[in-house]
Amino acid sequence: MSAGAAPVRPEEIQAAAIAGMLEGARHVAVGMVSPIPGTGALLANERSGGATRVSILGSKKTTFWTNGGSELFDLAGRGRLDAFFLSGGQIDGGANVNLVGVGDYPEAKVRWSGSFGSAYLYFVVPRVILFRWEHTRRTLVDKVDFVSAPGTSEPGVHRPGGPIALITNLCLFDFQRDRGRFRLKSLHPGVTLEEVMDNTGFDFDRPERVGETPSPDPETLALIRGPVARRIADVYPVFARSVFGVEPAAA
Amino acid sequence: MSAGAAPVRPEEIQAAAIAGMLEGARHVAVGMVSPIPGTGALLANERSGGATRVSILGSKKTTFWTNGGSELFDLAGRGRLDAFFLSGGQIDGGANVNLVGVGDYPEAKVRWSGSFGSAYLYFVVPRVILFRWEHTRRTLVDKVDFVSAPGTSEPGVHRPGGPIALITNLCLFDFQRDRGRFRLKSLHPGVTLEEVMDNTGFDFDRPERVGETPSPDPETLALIRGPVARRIADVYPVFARSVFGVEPAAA
Amino acid sequence: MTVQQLDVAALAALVPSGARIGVTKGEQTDVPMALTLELVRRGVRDLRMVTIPTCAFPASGMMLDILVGAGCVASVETSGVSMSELGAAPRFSAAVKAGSLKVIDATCPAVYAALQAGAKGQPFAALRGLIGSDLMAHRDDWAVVSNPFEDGDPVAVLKAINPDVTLFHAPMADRRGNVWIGRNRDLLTLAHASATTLVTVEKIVDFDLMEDETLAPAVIPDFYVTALAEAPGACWPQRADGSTDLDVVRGYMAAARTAEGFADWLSAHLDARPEAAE
Amino acid sequence: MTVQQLDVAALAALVPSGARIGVTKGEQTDVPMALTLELVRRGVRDLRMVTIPTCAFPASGMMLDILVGAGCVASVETSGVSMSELGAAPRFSAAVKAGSLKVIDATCPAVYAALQAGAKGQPFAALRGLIGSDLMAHRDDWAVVSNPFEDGDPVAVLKAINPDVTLFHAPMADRRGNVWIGRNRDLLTLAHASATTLVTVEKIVDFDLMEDETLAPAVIPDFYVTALAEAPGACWPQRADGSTDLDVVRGYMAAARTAEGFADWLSAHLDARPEAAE
Repeated sequence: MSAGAAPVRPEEIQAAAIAGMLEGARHVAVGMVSPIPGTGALLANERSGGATRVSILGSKKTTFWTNGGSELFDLAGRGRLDAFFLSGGQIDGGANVNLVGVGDYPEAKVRWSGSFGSAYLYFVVPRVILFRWEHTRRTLVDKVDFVSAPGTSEPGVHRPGGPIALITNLCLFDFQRDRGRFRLKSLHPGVTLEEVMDNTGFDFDRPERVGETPSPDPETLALIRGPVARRIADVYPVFARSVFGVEPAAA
Repeated sequence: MSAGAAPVRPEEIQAAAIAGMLEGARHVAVGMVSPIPGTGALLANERSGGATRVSILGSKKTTFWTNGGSELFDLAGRGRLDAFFLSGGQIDGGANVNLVGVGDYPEAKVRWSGSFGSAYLYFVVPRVILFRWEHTRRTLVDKVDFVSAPGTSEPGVHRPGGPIALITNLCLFDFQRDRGRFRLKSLHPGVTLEEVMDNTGFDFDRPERVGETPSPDPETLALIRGPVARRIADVYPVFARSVFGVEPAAA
Repeated sequence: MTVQQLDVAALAALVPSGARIGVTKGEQTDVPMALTLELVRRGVRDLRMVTIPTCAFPASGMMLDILVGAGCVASVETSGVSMSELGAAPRFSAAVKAGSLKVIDATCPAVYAALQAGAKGQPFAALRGLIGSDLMAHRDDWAVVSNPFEDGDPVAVLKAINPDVTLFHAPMADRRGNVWIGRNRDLLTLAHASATTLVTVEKIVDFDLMEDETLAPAVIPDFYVTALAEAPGACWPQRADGSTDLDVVRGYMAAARTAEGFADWLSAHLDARPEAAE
Repeated sequence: MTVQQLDVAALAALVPSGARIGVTKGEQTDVPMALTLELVRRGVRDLRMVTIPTCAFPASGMMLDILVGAGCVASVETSGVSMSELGAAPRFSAAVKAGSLKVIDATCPAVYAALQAGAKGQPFAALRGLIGSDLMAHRDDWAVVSNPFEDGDPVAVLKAINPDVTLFHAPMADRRGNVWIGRNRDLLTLAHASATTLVTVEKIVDFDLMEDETLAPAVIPDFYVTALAEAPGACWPQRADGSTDLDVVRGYMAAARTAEGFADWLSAHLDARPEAAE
């Protein structure tokens, strides 16, 4: 292992930022095809000495369900799932997420796979972290064409959960539930405010001075490149090979 | 085996009458502590060449659930349970069943065990057979003190199921769902109409001529005393010993 | 994370007075008798028992009867309490007649439906039947609504059940705290629905139950288990093979016919620790 | 009673055009590909597919895509259709864009809740979330009601799902027709909810699965199974170990990019019977 030797990669900064938002969580679930959230969650697990449990969906080895596919949702309904990750074909400034398609539904200029668990988990999981690795005006829009899951709810609607942040390849936003708006929190190293403004289709708040998303310290980097990389390779071998140069352990 | 040798016993007549009401049933469930219904159901199973499945509750050997205690009720809710048996501390002329107690509820002069599944199964199982081996004015009453499960329902209430008959140690009643009343069908051998009238606390209809509950034919009796007796001994050893002189097979 | 392993007394110490307690029906080796006797020793009070859906097997009826007789119980929500073919539960019946015990009468499938809603974290469940039963009239946590998908179709809905604490005995657990329950699926639903789940097990095995694909389907994963104790025989008078020592139950019933007889039985058995005869 | 044992073609012959078909998500070895290809051979039409809750693993997405591409499907009720990390389902996407396929968009826990209500024979299920989603606006089998147990608390309720026919592959069955499903509990719920359940299995064993207390907890009892076929490899391109031959899926996706390529792939594979390569 050569932690610190290779330059820090964007995926490592993003994963570390994600792990920072998972502190104290008892149980974190990671959806399918989410290698960077998976890396962040496993980092949180390592840091917590195992106290933060991570279930990576679609991988029998990393889930612990014995009551069918509904168990994840039941666990969330019981308030026992503290964090989840959600992406979207479109995400708008109100944190509404569209996983269905572009066009005037049910007509579709583009059809995506579907809403999966979003319309439920977004309501009941306290810390939903949005992610989108293509930060453009095509993906981060003023208003989504279809609301798979709304960012906020009317008063009176049972909603212990919701979005807390949106992380992209350019920056990190906090979501302000009371205002129903994003607030720029930090720019990833090398990214300018103008770049973010130019590529964001929605209006957002920003502080006077915007900081930089911190790079992981050497200890964190060693964890990422060591045990975390080895574990993520079991689930996302292609990702682990290209980012960490790590191969999955023989099963 | 000596079918026909010993005189026919009342339990055998009652069980045969019960089996007659189970013809064509796909699945029959027998509640706890119900040896005569159990005997009747197993007779129906033997006669049907196994086509009529029998689940005797409280006995792992004779039930086939793999989804917990709710599976019986779910099966019934799906219309897949054709027949069930119900008794009651009190049963009234409207086929209302009381399994809770005597007195002005929640006060109780006598407290029974409780309503079990009655308030549901009575609604959804097409052939519910009521039984009570103490035919007195104490048990068969004009009006129950507490309705665990009502004999009939208002129009509009989803009710594919309900009572079809009441069998006692004296006689067999049919239940007329349209009229909400019992109708005497037959007297067990040796029982008089007066005896039934004297011991029944509710009003009931009766035909011009009341027949006798038939005794099982030799073939039926051979089934009861042979395979049925051996099987019932596994579940109700005390009953099987006293009625059939049969011991349970070594488990 | 590994589930805390305690002894039975320490496990029972996690049950506060006034808690809503879930117990299953005792069809298999699930009766938490050792825990029950510890609760009596501790003098826990005002328990609100919920039976899933009954305590009407000899050992489960006896367990509930002991808690009631010892004055630990404020209310019992149940579809049936008895010793099955052995007869009525003596202290339970006496307490109801004396008006000192509140019974919240239910029907089995309603308990299951409400518990399943609780296990999913949902507010209520719909159930056919019930309408016109006097059970309905006495439950403010049951209501009749109109089926929104069919005109003129009244449907009963039942408020979800979420016990504070669940207590049961199970055949085995592993060192992480995964618990194997065989076909007794009610235990899993109850653990999902409960805030705290306390388990005694016949034995603790040294391998990971979740790694064995024939055993894993019948496992309650460790994250539903608050704490457990290895306590062979803790389901006494049930035996590990699922049968019940009916002579023990008959002896109990004979004694418990009177309050004095019950008190004598209790003090003798609290001292003797018959549930821990290892 | 013993469940009918047929060959795959005879099993598929029990599926009528227009039927509402339940399929699971394909996480394990549950994809009924051999049955699917038989349905295509038979020219079944107007199927109303319900995915429990998605077909978004490579093999399950491919199975659904083939049915859609072959013109067997009128509608798909689903929370997600894709080939997972391999990309979008090509014939599905094309049919939606062309307006020739009706998609009834759902969300996973709503499918589960409605299916569980269906498995219990109940009219509807309550579920948190959903309110304010555009999914809700397009579903006349979902509604918002007032929680009768809490003032000012709107709750979504979902009409129960009861498929006409369920199709899946499972690891093993016994001669009576009991089917062992491992941890894939969705199959059991689906069998409970469906009028007809047709199963292909990797192997049929000679002992009674219900007699083995370690296997019994993961068994669908025979009385939920309409008919079955012993058909090793019938979950192709899934393998019996749960992995998937992704090269097969990639090959399919490359071909199915166009209608012509799909037609070629299909005729080649309908003849070759790759799903029955024993």
